[in-house]
Amino acid sequence: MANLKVRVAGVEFRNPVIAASGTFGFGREFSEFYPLSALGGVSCKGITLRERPGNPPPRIAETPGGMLNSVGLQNPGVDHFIEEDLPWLKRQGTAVIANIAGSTPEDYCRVAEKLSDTAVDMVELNISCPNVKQGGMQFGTTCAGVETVTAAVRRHCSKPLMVKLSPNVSDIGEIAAAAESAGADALSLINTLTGMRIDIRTRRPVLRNNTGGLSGPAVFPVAVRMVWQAYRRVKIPIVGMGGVSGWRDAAELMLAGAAAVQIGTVLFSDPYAPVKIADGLNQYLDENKIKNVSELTGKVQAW
Amino acid sequence: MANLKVRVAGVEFRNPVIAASGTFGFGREFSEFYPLSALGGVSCKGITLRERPGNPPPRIAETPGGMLNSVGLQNPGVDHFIEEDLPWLKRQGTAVIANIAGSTPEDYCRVAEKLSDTAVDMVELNISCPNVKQGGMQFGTTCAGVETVTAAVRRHCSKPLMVKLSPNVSDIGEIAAAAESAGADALSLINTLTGMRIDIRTRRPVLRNNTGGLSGPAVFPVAVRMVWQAYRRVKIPIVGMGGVSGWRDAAELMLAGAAAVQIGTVLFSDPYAPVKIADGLNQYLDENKIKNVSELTGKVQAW
Amino acid sequence: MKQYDTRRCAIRRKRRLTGDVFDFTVDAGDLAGISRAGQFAQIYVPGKTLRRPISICEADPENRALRFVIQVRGEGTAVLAGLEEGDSFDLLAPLGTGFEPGDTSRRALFVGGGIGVPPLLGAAKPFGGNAVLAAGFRSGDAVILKEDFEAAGCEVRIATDDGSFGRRGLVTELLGATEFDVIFACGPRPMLRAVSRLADERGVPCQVSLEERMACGVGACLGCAVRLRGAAGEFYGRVCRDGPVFDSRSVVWENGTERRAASWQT
Amino acid sequence: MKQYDTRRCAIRRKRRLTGDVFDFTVDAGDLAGISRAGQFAQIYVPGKTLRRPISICEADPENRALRFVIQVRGEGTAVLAGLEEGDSFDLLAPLGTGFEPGDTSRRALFVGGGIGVPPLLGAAKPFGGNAVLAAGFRSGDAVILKEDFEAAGCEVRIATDDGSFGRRGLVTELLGATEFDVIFACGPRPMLRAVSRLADERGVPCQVSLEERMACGVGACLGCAVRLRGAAGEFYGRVCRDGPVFDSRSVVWENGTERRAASWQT
Ligand SMILES: Cc1cc2nc3c(=O)[nH]c(=O)nc-3n(C[C@H](O)[C@H](O)[C@H](O)COP(=O)(O)OP(=O)(O)OC[C@H]3O[C@@H](n4cnc5c(N)ncnc54)[C@H](O)[C@@H]3O)c2cc1C
Ligand SMILES: Cc1cc2nc3c(=O)[nH]c(=O)nc-3n(C[C@H](O)[C@H](O)[C@H](O)COP(=O)(O)OP(=O)(O)OC[C@H]3O[C@@H](n4cnc5c(N)ncnc54)[C@H](O)[C@@H]3O)c2cc1C
Ligand SMILES: Cc1cc2nc3c(=O)[nH]c(=O)nc-3n(C[C@H](O)[C@H](O)[C@H](O)COP(=O)(O)O)c2cc1C
Ligand SMILES: Cc1cc2nc3c(=O)[nH]c(=O)nc-3n(C[C@H](O)[C@H](O)[C@H](O)COP(=O)(O)O)c2cc1C
Ligand code: FES
Ligand code: FES
Repeated sequence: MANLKVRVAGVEFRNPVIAASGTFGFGREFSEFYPLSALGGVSCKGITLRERPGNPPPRIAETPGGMLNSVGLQNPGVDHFIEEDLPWLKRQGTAVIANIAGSTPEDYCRVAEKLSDTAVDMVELNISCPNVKQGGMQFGTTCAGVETVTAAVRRHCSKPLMVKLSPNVSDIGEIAAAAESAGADALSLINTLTGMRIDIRTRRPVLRNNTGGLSGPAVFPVAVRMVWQAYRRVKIPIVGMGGVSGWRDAAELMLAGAAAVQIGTVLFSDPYAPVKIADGLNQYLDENKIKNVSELTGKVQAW
Repeated sequence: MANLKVRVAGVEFRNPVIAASGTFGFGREFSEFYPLSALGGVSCKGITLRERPGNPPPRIAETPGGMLNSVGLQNPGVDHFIEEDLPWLKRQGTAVIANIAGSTPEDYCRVAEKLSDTAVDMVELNISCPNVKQGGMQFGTTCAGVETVTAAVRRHCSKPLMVKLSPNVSDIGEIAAAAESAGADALSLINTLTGMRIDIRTRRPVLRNNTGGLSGPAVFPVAVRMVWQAYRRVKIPIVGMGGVSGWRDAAELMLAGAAAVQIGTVLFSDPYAPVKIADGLNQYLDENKIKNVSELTGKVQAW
Repeated sequence: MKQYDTRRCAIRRKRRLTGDVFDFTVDAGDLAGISRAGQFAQIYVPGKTLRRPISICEADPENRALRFVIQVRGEGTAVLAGLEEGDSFDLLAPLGTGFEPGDTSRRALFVGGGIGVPPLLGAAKPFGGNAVLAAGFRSGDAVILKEDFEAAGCEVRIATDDGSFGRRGLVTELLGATEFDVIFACGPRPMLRAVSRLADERGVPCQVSLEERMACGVGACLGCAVRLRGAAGEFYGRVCRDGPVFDSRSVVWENGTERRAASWQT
Repeated sequence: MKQYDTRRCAIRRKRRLTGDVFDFTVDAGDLAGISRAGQFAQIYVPGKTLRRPISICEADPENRALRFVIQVRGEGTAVLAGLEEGDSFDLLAPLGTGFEPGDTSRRALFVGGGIGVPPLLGAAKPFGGNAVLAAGFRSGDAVILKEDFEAAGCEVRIATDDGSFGRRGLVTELLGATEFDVIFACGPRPMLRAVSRLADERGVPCQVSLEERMACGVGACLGCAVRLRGAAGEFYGRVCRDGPVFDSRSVVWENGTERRAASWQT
């Protein structure tokens, strides 16, 4: 039995398979399927300073090999999270990552501050959500934006700070370096690519928000490329995600440079995917006589 | 029988289905299947000033709902194109688009100049090819780059000039506006998103070039979004592409703002796709009593 | 046992009801015992990113079976409809709230539109002769499950868009002076809104089953939002978990989502 | 008629040759008449972006049939191997150059490695007793088509990696002092390179069939590049159109593409 434990910015995960923010809620629903301790960690639905209603429906569209969502950060606010959701989640025996979002750097900072006094294991700064009008993506698509928010939050956050990057950029390496230099302890990528579908019968965008975030297997090659490019630019650990649907994909992202992976969309077709991916990795490591899963990280041999 | 004719920057296409650059060579191979006059037009493999060898193999990788290529502008050079390929192609009864690429603005200009004296119907400026080290994508990912090359080529090109945009950018609208203001007569988008795959057995990137361009159905929602965003920013016509695999997709891209569509990757699973797409559009128009296919362009009703 | 789970379920029986509507009975094991009418299953479609939500038409715990009636509406339902006896469905079920029949000696009105009729069957059966089904279809050849409701003792009234069967017009025009104590409805949103108004006018409770595009199906992703009215004001609830069956008074009917054509007309 | 075309071809006969190798005979209509050994088909795999290149093992114009021998190597070949008699292949064929047998009274050496053996069969048959097949496999239970070559009158010599059948070792070690006038080879690149050297040493012509990842299959996309030596220097040719069968002297063997393990070992 190989060692599946990984450490990211000082936080220990029992295995490198983490539920991706927004796809797993606060864990309660999926805990009907298996104990959450089967996962390395859970990244919670994006949390904001105050409760947010989210975008009007429809919020979901299917695309070839993927899906669009325009949920738009519907969440009960950080106080509710700390009082109602976190205590339960902390008892489940898995690492808890609080994914946070905001419209202004000040918002982000206040959320981070509040979380600093809780049992949250890590804070994931979502500067890349394409589904909110104010804030969100624009912070994530320029180096200056990334630096500003990261540096500000860094000063208010006593937890390990992971910055989640948007793939809607020309040079992810540059953005990754900006986050690192502004004080990020880790990076996670990729968030969703912006996409759109139109119903040709009604001539209306399928999503009420017109555009939404693309996730699922379709984006996997973009995720591998970006993790690889970021890995070569920064020294801090990277949590990779985007279209992982089996243990092979997880191994591929780790070879590209990921210390751990998050999985989202695949949960919708197979809620047991995280368990299968952890098992698959374990078997793969045993068969190849690799003792620690962390030995995979960054081991791609580029041409 | 509906009218499938479209005009893009003064060039008439018998129907809005054009073969995408690099997927159709110079048309000879596919002319074994059907007369090329079944197509609205053919965009030729990217042409450079001098012959180029292209990248070492492997150049192809499959991805969920798509593929990567790293062909890298292998082509016989513009003189060879003009002497050997163009005369044959011009006899096939379809519009001929010369897709051109280069490492410096001067290269682009000389190629455009040479093509200005030929029977080519349109020049498509590829400032977005991710598979060449020099030039290529960097021109396509900043407004300044796009403006520089477009303006320079504009001065040397007497043919209608279509600028082909890269999707590897944060704000396609801005880039589209830059190309328009620098003198483009039309835009085409999207070129490929940069991606990567790794063989977990050999721990090598599948492509010898490490990264490659992602195309196929996987990118379709990104194409729809970008065509829509570009359409709202510019007045010049847009030729849409990226993952079109049937007439419904073609109609969707047109509703988003495309005056015509190019199709590439679908040719590899179904060489007859362009014929089927043109037929499908025709039937759809008839059933919905739409007289001209061009009535679809930009008719999405955003929320 | 788990509240819901995934299961590979062999198709025991398949019947074609109309040109594009198919009736499947599947071996669902213990899932049948915990399922009730109005709940739904997320059915996996090979090659698709998202499962497809399909209502449980009837649950038969004794035979460990579930019944689904599926209309072909796009690529996913076409794949499902193409499966044959011996093939299987990969279900995630039972999901969501079901209908709450309550006191079955009440006079119950069931209102269904098109493919909205099947989820009502399991709920109507216990009412037997106390139930009236008012169902609307595109045309006569789209009528489904009439015999099933009749066999359960329910009175069946049918309206069609083209008048080729039953009365021509809207399903709400079938009611006349009929009196009832409770309404259960499933169908296109404009129909549900009309039924909801009727319930308000008559002052009877009304349970409506809503549709929305779904991802997780279990309440985690917030993909399937529906505008609801709560104690603290309006908010987005989840069709998959808080519904799909809602008290009609908790639903905010005018919120710009009235964009969909009646589903039996598509 | 067209030089190549797409065709839906019913599977007439399917046989399992080893654990992961399947032998298909399909109804190919007039495509059979224009196909020859060494050419290949691009076979469509439902749900996949790219077709899979598979060699034509034998063409039987009289019976309008083509034979394919397919090894499961990944998802695509697994889908194809799962198809049954009555199902069909969607072929784009015949593609590329085939072997050029030339004068069949010459003593011909056929060298095959693993799944590289099938494309040699059609080419070897006309040579009958003048042909020697030297074939390498992973182990005894991976040996395929031995009887087919023997039935054609060819002499068959076999090497296996583990010595469980025939000689232990490399296929090139099977040759000893055997004399021959021409070589035809198909298999992993290191094997082909060794065979090519042998041909150079002996001064005999040698035709090799190469593999590369393909997209269009017809020569348009330049996806399937192979480094070739031409009059004007080295250049990238297309395996799908300029090959897959090449004169071994036109292939540039050392160009950094020697990265693949021998294919029968994967
Ligand atoms: C709670 C619930 C119960 C349902 N019960 C039944 C039933 O018993 N029988 C039946 O035939 N149909 C039922 N439907 C509708 C059924 O889910 C859709 O017809 C089906 O999802 C369409 O999938 P498709 O791939 O054929 O269409 P496509 O249009 O190709 O689907 C594209 C995407 O949109 C989603 N989608 C499209 N239409 C709907 C819709 N009306 N509701 C929700 N998602 C949709 C699909 O699930 C998919 O994710 C139900 C829907 C819901 C929400
Ligand atoms: C000219 C030619 C003739 C061939 N003849 C035969 C034959 O007769 N019988 C047989 O079993 N196999 C043959 N092959 C190999 C066969 O094409 C591959 O095993 C197959 O494509 C693998 O597909 P997959 O989906 O199973 O594997 P995956 O690894 O999942 O495929 C991923 C992608 O890589 C490509 N790929 C993977 N391996 C190869 C390969 N070795 N060559 C080319 N593309 C590859 C696939 O086509 C696909 O695009 C031939 C290959 C070529 C080029
Ligand atoms: C329905 C849905 C909601 C999401 N919500 C969030 C969110 O609140 N915060 C965030 O950082 N990412 C969010 N994401 C992005 C995912 O965390 C992840 O980055 C992305 O989906 C790519 O991974 P996948 O392909 O495995 O799903 C959401 C994704 C989906 C599909
Ligand atoms: C094999 C291949 C080669 C390509 N070569 C070129 C090229 O030379 N010039 C260019 O502008 N685009 C090139 N492209 C990009 C296509 O023209 C098109 O923009 C892209 O593939 C998206 O469309 P699709 O999804 O329909 O293939 C190439 C694409 C492929 C798949
Ligand atoms: S579908 Fe995920 S919350 Fe309803
Ligand atoms: S596969 Fe397209 S040129 Fe060979």
